[in-house]
Amino acid sequence: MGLERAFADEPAFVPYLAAGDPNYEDSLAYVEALAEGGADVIELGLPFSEPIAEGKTIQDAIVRSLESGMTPDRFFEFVEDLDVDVPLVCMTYYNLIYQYGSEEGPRPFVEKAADVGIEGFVVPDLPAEEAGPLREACDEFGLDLVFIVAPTTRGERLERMMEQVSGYVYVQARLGVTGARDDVDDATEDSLARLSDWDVPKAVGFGIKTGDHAEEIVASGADGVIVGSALVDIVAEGYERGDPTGEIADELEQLARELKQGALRGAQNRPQPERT
Amino acid sequence: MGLERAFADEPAFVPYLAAGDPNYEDSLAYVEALAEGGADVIELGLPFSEPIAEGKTIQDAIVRSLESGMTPDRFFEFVEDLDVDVPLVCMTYYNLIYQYGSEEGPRPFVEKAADVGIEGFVVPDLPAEEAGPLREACDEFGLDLVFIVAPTTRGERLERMMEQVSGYVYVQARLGVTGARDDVDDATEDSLARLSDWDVPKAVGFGIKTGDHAEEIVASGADGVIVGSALVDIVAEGYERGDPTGEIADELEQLARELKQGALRGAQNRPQPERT
Amino acid sequence: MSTDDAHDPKFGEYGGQYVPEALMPAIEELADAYGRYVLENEDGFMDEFRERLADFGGRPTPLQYAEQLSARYDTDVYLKREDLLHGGAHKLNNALGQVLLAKYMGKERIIAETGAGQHGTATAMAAAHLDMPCEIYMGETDIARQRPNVFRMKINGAEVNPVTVGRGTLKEAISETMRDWATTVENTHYVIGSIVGPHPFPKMVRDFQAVISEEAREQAIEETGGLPDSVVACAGGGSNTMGAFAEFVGDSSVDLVAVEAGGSSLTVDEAKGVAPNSATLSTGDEGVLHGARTKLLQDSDGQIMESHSVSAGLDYAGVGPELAHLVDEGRVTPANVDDEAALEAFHRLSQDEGVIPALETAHAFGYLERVAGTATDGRAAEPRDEHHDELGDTVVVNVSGRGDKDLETVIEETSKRDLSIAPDMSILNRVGGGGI
Amino acid sequence: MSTDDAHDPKFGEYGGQYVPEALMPAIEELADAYGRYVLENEDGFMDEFRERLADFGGRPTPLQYAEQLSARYDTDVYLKREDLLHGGAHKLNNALGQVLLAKYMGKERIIAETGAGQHGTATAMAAAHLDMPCEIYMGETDIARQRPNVFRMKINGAEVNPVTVGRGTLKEAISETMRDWATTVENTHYVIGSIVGPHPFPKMVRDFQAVISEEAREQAIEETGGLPDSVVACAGGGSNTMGAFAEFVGDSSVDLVAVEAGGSSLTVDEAKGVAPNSATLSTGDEGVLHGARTKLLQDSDGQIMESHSVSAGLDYAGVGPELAHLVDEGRVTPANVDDEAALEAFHRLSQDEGVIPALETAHAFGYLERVAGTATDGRAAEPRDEHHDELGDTVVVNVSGRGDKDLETVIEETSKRDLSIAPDMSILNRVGGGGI
Ligand SMILES: Cc1ncc(COP(=O)(O)O)c(C=O)c1O
Ligand SMILES: Cc1ncc(COP(=O)(O)O)c(C=O)c1O
Repeated sequence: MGLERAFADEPAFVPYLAAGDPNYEDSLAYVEALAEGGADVIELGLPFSEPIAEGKTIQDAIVRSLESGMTPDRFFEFVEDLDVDVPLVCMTYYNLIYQYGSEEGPRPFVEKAADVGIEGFVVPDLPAEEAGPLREACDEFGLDLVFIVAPTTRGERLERMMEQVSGYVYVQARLGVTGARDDVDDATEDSLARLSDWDVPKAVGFGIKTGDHAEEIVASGADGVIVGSALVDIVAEGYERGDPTGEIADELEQLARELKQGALRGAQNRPQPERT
Repeated sequence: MGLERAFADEPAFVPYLAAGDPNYEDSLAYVEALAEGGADVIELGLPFSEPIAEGKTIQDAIVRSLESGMTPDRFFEFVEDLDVDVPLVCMTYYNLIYQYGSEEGPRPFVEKAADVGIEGFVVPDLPAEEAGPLREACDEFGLDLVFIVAPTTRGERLERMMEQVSGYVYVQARLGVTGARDDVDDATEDSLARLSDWDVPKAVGFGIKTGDHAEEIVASGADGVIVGSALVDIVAEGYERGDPTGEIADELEQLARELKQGALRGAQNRPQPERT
Repeated sequence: MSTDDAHDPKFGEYGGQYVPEALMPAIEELADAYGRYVLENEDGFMDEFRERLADFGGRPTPLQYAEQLSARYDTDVYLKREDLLHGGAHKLNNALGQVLLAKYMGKERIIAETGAGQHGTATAMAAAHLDMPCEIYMGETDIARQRPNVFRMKINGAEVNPVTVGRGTLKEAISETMRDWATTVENTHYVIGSIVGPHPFPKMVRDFQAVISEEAREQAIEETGGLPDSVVACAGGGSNTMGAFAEFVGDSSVDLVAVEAGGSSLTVDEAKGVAPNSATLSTGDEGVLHGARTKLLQDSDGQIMESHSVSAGLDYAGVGPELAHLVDEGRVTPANVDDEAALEAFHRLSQDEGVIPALETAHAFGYLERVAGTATDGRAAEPRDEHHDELGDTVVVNVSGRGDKDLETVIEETSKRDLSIAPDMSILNRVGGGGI
Repeated sequence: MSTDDAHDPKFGEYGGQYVPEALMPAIEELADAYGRYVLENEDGFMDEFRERLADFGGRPTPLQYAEQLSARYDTDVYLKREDLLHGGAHKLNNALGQVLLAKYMGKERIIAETGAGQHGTATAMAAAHLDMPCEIYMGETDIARQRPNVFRMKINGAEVNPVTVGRGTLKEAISETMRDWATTVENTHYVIGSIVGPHPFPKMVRDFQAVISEEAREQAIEETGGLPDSVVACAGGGSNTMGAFAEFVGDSSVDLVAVEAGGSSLTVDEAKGVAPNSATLSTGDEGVLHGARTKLLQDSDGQIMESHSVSAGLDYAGVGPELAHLVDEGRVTPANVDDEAALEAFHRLSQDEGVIPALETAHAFGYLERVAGTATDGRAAEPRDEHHDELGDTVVVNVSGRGDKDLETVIEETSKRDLSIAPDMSILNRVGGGGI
């Protein structure tokens, strides 16, 4: 049922790229490379002009994508054009969802997303309190709605989120915004502990860069790892250097493989996971 | 007796130059040229750094003189070095008179001035109300104190001035500051009328430029004409052009002659002057 | 205001809390503090705030009768003189309130965004006054064109962090400050500069600014014996606007007019994503920006447009959700005044009343001229008859700030146009020297 | 003040009316008007003046307790906030008074001199407010270095007449304005900018500025329960100074300290006629300048020297005759603070209290630091013991103006020195852009 299936058998590797970065054609190749590299779910960013939750790496990716002409409609085409066999999640900001189509509210966007094969959403500026209409539309069209749990999320808010989440929960590994970092934060373990009785997969993101990070995260109990900035960096650097698309795609595929392998290693070191 | 003698027989021509403009030596020659040209009294300016009563022409002369090193002591030397046979009046601002010498107040300055042969003072920023100490010193050393009567001076103030004035009275032909102008002001006749019962000679100044002006002024009842800016202009222009000193001196002498002649003509057209 | 306000994040459909999850605990903590300290005056917070506004800020500000304008428009025009507040604009009311609140909340660090630099300087002053470390985010483009305000912030001891993303203007600076906050919520308070952002900011900033209308309402009654017929204020985010309106909202006889920047034109360029104006209330549609649902300048996809105005402080693609709501309800009348009319109004107020307004403020006076001035550009106006419909017999205009910060812009923009009212500035070319 | 004041041109030996004869009728007329309108409130002049000062000017200004400085100096420091007056300095008190008086006298035109431009802007504002044509004389050098103030005057509709004589600074501008007045006395009023010039200016300007100490005295009693032990003000011509002192002169328990510009050194260069300071009260001698006998910076011949200070508004070779008299009498203590200490005090007040003072004003705070600060330059001061002798337990400092006008100078002068307190301004180099 839905995105949960991607986490069922083994720890999932969930990469992120901004669709259309640095342009439509190359971006197709990059996303496909992630699938080749072993992605279990792919978070595809639909760029918004005011990405308040993103660090500099992803902001820059968003600017490149917007400048090469990405729009919601192009995004849907992009999804249709993608040749991958991995569940896709659309990551974007609420205003783009809200404005789409002639009718007010999120329904037209969700309908169209379902139509092209999107299976779920991550909307960083949509907290559970404001998510009612989107949750409804997702239910109507059978899509998942992923929420982000921050290190500071506790109590009532956590419960409200638990009621609405589906697919997986995005566990934010540290305070702040997206961006690859060199260490793994203690906050992760705390968060996983707080969520231990949730029956939805827990994917940890924010700052994961290497296979070893991924291993460590999964070892501490995560059902999956979300990796964005480290991959976007490869796109950005290749673009800066003017590398051929194929080379960049290879690099992405290689890092994807490393991350997936790390996650798998982590699962083996896990302190007695109770499988259901 | 004092400066009055210069007005006794015929209308007096009273030219002004800033001592030391544009330098000590040339200035000696220029002042001497005025004497040659027929000056009856010469007003010699001792330059002060804040000449609030002067127009641009004389301000500039003062700057040239100060820059070439003029000081009160140099001024007294200048007077001693002058080879003229005409009564000299020192025109300056009160602070220089007040500061001179070791003792406070105007006495040392007046003593020294008397010593070098100065016969009187014009002090544009010293109204009759503040003139007590200077008047006393002048009396002690036998010098005249000339006051300026403005077109706006009337009533009590006029009387206070009449009590203190000696030598001649300087009738300001118009409101404003010194500077050569092209017309003769009605204010002159009014002022002369107000002063008709004073028994001190009335010299009219401010803006007189040509022999015809001088003639007109004297014809309307003045006992003399005071001419400053028109003469300073000759010095300034010659200096700018780099003309030889002799040439400039000749020009000054020539204008002096014209002015003196004008004054004399004016006396002939006078409506029945009552001679005493 | 009621304590319910602390827990109700909405104004009709507008408002809300559209922020990253990491910020939610911070804005919940803030909403709680807002309820306790601001609404319930816990620990005497509001007393201390009002006292500091008086002693440090210079409140009350006068309500001045404007003789020349009153004659010109045949209507009694009163100026609410927020330009006399410390720092030169209404911005300090809010900045001082928030920095003090942060202190009560035990925060140890202040961050803020700024566009024109007015909110940044107000925050830097308040932080210096209350001995709090302070960092201000400011777009690189704005840093280059608002240097005096950058100097002032630095001189008050604040750090100024240049934002290099995008166009390097206000929009980007807000996003960047939110990012800092998302990393530092535990010890840091984000002082937002207008009635925008997620709840509780729009209500809290309004309450801090409401002192404007509290005073103005009392002063008007005292000086004129009754309520004014209308209150006019410029609107960027809308904080001076709601500050000037708040206490009059319940007075149904008082017309409230929010004057936005008409820029150079009301027509947008969808292809480029550029609006040559900032007339959000008149031309924007509903959407979500910087944490709130409100009216926005956006393209048909929902991407935020670049707004434009000769006055940097009005140059924002959003507007406070409460204003959006009051406009929809018909309680507030939106209006807009273009760059040229604002410049003219700037010169008129300066020459006729001896008050040099901020360019933002000048828009409010441009509105007076439009509805009550003459068609000709002569200075001795023949007032039109209909204007009493628009302004009534007594109008209060909020002078949200002083124009010292705008001198260079005004001179440059004036020189591009043929405004008969503009003074001859050629002396500045005749006598040499550097920039301002 | 008594009506005798109108007819007594002297303060002991100082004061008087040393002006060209052509001006005498004008200053007699003015002395008469001063007696009737100012001293006797004829036609309600003073009532209207006070009302306009409140509504247009923003009076009363607060007396603010300065928390950080009080802790630093272990003395209660209160700030009299004249920087909050419309225009940003105490200058408006006087300018508004004189322009209004000119109106009562039936004059039709206003002229004034200005150096730093503060008095010029205040006069231009007052003239615009009262609908009087206005011309300001300003030295060419000052026009080039005080451009923002030139802009403000022009924007308020005043003409600015460049003075090209001499060094083109304040001294020359005063002389030039006197020349204009000598030509136009009949319909023109000359608004002098400080307590200088011939009688009745020194008394009249003092009376217009005395509102500072009237308020401060009442506020101090209200806030502290008694009189302050000392009042400290900077002194150029001395108008903010006498304004801050006037009502305390009769309170013998209150020490009055006038702080002049020590410039770069107190040693004069007689040969060049240059004083690298403006410390007239401490180092000048008696003489006659601009219509009054007073203390002056002059060489042994009596030629006026060029004065120098980092703050243009203190850069004047004379001082008000009343201050000279009160210093001779021992009632006022003269002090001086050099450029560097003034700059430090500027930064200290800005960072510690969130009030950016004018550079003139900063001199008064430099005095506090000298007599009550520490020898080290650390910010957490260990107060010295002796300071209570100098300041007492409560000191009022007059914040004569705000520092916005001085930003460029401060940055330039700070960069020449090694001041540990100065903020790092390198952001302004990193991020490009033109002048201020
Ligand atoms: C003087 C002034 N008025 C108005 C504004 C607009 O802001 P708001 O609409 O929040 O009052 C600004 C913003 O910088 C401002 O500086
Ligand atoms: C802010 C400020 N303070 C002080 C002064 C000095 O003038 P006074 O000594 O007359 O107060 C000036 C003069 O421009 C000034 O602008």
